[in-house]
Amino acid sequence: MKLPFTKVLVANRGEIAVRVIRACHEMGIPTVAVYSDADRRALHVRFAHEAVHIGPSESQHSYLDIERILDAAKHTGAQAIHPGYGFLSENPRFARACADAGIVFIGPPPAAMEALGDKVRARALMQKAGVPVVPGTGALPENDTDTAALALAIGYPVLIKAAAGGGGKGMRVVQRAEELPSLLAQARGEARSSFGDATVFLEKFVERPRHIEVQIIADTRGHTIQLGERECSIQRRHQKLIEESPSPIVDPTTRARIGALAVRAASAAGYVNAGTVEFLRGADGSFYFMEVNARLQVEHPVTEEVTGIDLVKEMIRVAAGESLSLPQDRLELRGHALECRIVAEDPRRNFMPSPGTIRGQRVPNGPGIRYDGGTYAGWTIPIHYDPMIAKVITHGRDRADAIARMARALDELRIDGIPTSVSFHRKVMRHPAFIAGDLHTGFLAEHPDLLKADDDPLLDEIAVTAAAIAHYRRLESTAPTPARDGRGVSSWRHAGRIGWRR
Amino acid sequence: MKLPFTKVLVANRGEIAVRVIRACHEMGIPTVAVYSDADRRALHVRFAHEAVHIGPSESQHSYLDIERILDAAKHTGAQAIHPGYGFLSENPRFARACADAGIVFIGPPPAAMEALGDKVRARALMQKAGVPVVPGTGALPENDTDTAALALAIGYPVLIKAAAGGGGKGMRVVQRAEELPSLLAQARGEARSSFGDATVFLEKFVERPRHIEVQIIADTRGHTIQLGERECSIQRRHQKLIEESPSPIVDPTTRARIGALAVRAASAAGYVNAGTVEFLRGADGSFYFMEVNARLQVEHPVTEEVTGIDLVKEMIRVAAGESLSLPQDRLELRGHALECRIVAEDPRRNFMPSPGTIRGQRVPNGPGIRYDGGTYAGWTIPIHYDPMIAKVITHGRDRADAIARMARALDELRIDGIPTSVSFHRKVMRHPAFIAGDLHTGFLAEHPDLLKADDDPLLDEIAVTAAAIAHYRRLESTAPTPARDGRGVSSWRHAGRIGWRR
Amino acid sequence: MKFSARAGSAVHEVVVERDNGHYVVEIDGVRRVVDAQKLEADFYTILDLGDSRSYEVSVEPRGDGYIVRHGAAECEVVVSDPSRRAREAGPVGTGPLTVSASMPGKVVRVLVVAGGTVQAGQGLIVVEAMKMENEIAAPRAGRVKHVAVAAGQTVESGVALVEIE
Amino acid sequence: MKFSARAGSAVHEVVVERDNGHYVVEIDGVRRVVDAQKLEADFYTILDLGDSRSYEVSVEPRGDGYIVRHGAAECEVVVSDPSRRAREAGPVGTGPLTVSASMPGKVVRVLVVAGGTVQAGQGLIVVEAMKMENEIAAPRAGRVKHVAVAAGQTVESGVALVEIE
Repeated sequence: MKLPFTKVLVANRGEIAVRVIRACHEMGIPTVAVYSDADRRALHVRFAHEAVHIGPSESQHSYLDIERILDAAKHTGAQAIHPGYGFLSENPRFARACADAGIVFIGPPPAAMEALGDKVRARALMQKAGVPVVPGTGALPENDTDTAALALAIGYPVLIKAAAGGGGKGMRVVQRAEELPSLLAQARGEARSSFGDATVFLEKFVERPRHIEVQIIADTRGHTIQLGERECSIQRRHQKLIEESPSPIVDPTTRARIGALAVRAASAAGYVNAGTVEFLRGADGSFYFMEVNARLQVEHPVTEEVTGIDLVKEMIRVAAGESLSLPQDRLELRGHALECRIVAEDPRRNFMPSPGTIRGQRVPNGPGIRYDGGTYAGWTIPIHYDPMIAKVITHGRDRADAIARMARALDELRIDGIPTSVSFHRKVMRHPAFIAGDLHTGFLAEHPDLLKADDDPLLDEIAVTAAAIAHYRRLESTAPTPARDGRGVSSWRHAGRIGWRR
Repeated sequence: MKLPFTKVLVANRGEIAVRVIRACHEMGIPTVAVYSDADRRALHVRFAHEAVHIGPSESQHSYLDIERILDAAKHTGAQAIHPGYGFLSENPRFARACADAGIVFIGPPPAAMEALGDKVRARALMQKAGVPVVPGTGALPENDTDTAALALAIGYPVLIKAAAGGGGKGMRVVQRAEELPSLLAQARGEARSSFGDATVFLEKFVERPRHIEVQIIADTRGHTIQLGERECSIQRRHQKLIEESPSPIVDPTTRARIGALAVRAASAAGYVNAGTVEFLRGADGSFYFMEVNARLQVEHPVTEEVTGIDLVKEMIRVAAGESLSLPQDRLELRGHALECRIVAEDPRRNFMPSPGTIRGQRVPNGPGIRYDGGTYAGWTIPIHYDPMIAKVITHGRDRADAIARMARALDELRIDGIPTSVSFHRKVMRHPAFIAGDLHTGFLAEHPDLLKADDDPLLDEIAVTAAAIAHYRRLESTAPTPARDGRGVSSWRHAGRIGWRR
Repeated sequence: MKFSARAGSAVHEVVVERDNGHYVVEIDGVRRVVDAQKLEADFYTILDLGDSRSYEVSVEPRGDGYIVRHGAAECEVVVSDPSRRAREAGPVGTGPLTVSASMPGKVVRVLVVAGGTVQAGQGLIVVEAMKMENEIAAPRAGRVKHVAVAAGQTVESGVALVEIE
Repeated sequence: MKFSARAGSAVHEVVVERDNGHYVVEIDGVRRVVDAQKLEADFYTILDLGDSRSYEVSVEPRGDGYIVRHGAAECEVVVSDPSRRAREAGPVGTGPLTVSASMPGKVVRVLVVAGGTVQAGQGLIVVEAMKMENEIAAPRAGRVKHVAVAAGQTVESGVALVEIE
């Protein structure tokens, strides 16, 4: 069997680097890891066949340093580079630099990345291709009568947004035509005071939007297929926390329709390799193009579970010039998959980052559980990188089964030594609105109790009993007792944290 | 949602007890574990909601003690008992005792267990139901001419077996009619000297047989379905070591045919709940009934992976009187699944049992990997029970993909402190005959190199480097060096194994 | 051994003794005999010998108490024993106030100088970890006596950053 | 530090030194600089700083050497250093011979009595573990001086069972 590449360098770290290395090893392809000062003992370094140091812990001088990474590839003779997600994965300059160095970049062509990376260009491209975008205007005229006509054409509710804006400043939701003039004035005033520019524009306000995205993959021979959708509506500060496939709201007809839109979007951009077309779905059932993520997504495993396709292997084959391994009509979806992103953030302290040393770790196992992680007991999570440390993925016969498995998996998962989001995820799994599939991107804002770190009252008696025993043992071990061997209490017993030695 | 049972007791230990507990917890059913002296800290005790001590380490006084187990069930108010495999799982007396105590036994009815447990009765039952059994005779007449006619009717090659026999004594393979008289005389002589009884009989000799079995499940409402086959031809001393589904030799037509035979066999015995119909497949493509395993099999996960059905959950629902969750025509098989049974046996010492303390453990993760285990770092594997400690299961798009994933998973798996079969399994995964699917129950006898614990020459330089460093560190730590803190070498450093403390 | 334990809003009176390899734990007068075995640092398997309940718990010391985790659920238990209560009864809130880092990270900006005055809630130091900036504010008004860190420096959680008097 | 290491049938001359936090390992004259970091007891991550190879190894002491595992592959390395060679050069094979348990288990049958004579290969003790019986045989002929165990007793691997003289 001919290998797609004789050696692949993985230009990333953490769980995604491990994920890519696993795919390469299953294909028989030797791998090269790169690492910063903080990552000498990282799991991706340990799993790869070769590892090259590329600089200090700060990512701009290591994982974002194009020169160092290309040097590592040349030094080790890697034929191709997989960028993972984040870091250089959507950087067309990096993709071009790879090509210039004669190294295959496992991802889309730079031109497609550029066309899709610029939101304004992407929106225009999609409109031209007949992919619906959120209806909106350019900068509004001074004349409010003209604006009223534009708003009416879009259809209420509409959203006023500041052209120079961000962070919600100068943003207003207009429910009815009567409200328009005064809210327009407010928005302009706020935009002027915030950005020194009163220019505003209108956009259709999508109510209770759901984040639904379609996975696509294209080969260099003109085939593009879609692999079903994922719903990623459970977000906090625009960070996805829980994803699933299929979406509980998407039926086969809708799936075919948005799948076709996604394929059209990808084709319009000359897209090759794996990518994701993100849509916003309004409460009225309409879908609007948001953007294309021109890379492997964090949440790709849920698609892998329901389709049975290994996306990373498919990416590698396509990058080597092979055809897609299946035509669209052979795609079959089975069951339902969920993913929880475990982050090193403290739910007791408003999700503040909680890097530190993992003292003990137990990963969930058994039927229907997949764990993609980058940590181990003894590993110190660096302060320099993303707080996501692992993904728990479950696959079941239906959504209820996948949720039940996730609840069970989260109960088995143990990460001791640092606070993590596990207790948050566990609460979501038993929340009636989540179980009902009543999702939208404002879900956590609507259910703020989920973000609070209440002590679990079910646990009360267990917790007091356990704490009491631990406390007893601690006091017992610090109490000056006559030593049994007659040598007295030896001094080393008092070094370090007494009674809590490992 | 109504629970099938309000509480389930698991009358087993190790990985299968953990497996059953996981299914119950996913269904929301509280669980009770039972444990012997050796198992207070066992994983199944830790995972269950309740745990009851049932006696000393020897299984005849604990896991095989019907009274103690029923007492535990009554004491905790368990409504049903899942027996796992082994121990009391195929004991009709236990099933009856459960019924008498008003507790549901999650398994087949005692009458079916009895009919199938007796090999002679089972053979007769199957012949009557039209399920092919290995053709054979009763005790042979004294007259060799009559015997020759019987042999011809069966068809050469035939096997002469001692009626009182076992262990190969008095057994002869007869390839041609000319050989019959002399081999018959030899066999009779050996039977007489070994067992004091010269009676022999003939059976069709199945050449290069493959062990292929069909998973069935039946509900109490008259539905019986088959869930495809498993091949378990990789055996050592009649112990299965590697299993897979589907069998590389079974095509859809054959699958339908043997599936129908299995359903017929189950129905003939009045079978309810999950069971396995084992067949021997000859090199000529014929299938012969061997026996029915009236319980959950060790290798059930490969069926779960390709069918997407959780067999344990299905068993529990059926035992509670529910219908099967799917009709035969909705069964779909996807991809290929493999299982390696990891045993605590030392390949360097002819697979001698190697119970002991697991010092470090790392379980494989990532796409397509399932790990069903009963151990953890720090756990001491008792000397009293089966050497199987875990099962690594992989699922891939096809057989080659499942093998590649298994090889990768075995490379990630780490069980330190005791010798295990992992290196043996790893060698099988790269063996050309295994990869070609050229399997039969004599596979390991045909490839004895696989059972030898050769040092891996690929590893030579790595091994010497690593051993050299470890040795250097050991010598360094034992050398009397001036202590840096000026207090001299403190005495505690010399307690225990120096330089190798945990 | 006697102490009080607060879980959530409830405070419980607890008595713990060892008996024959087991622990006798009395909580608000309800007595239980449990078999608690340590599997790893801060991680136990516990069997209630009365009602057969089995549970795994991790009991991590944090601050004045313990974070107890059972499955994915967690609960903070604050324990007070006589000696701790005695210590706590001592003088507090006098003298200069030290503001510490609430998470490990890198100091990206120092917003005050020694000698300057600050209002309660005013930002003192910005620490970054995992691509998130966290501004550490003055808990009360006062004069900055000492700034212990400089921009670019890496700090551990709990390290003193600024002293206010 | 110098010693010889046997892996499979080959014996290698090895020199190990520490240098600047790394190890310089010379095997049969080929010199490599490696960064070896201990992650757990007997478990290392090793980076070859010359050719960038990265590998994890567990190095478990067993008998005179080490069982080295890298992934699922394993290899036994027997190490001899000058002091050990000196010890090994001492008198061996004289005096009474102690037969030990080759696996942990339970003694199910004792086949000999003190004072009896045995032939080489004759069964002495049957030990059972994990439902498998293992007969321990006399490595040479002689007289049974002492039987150290009785049926029903549990033994660890390496424990003396029978002494033959």
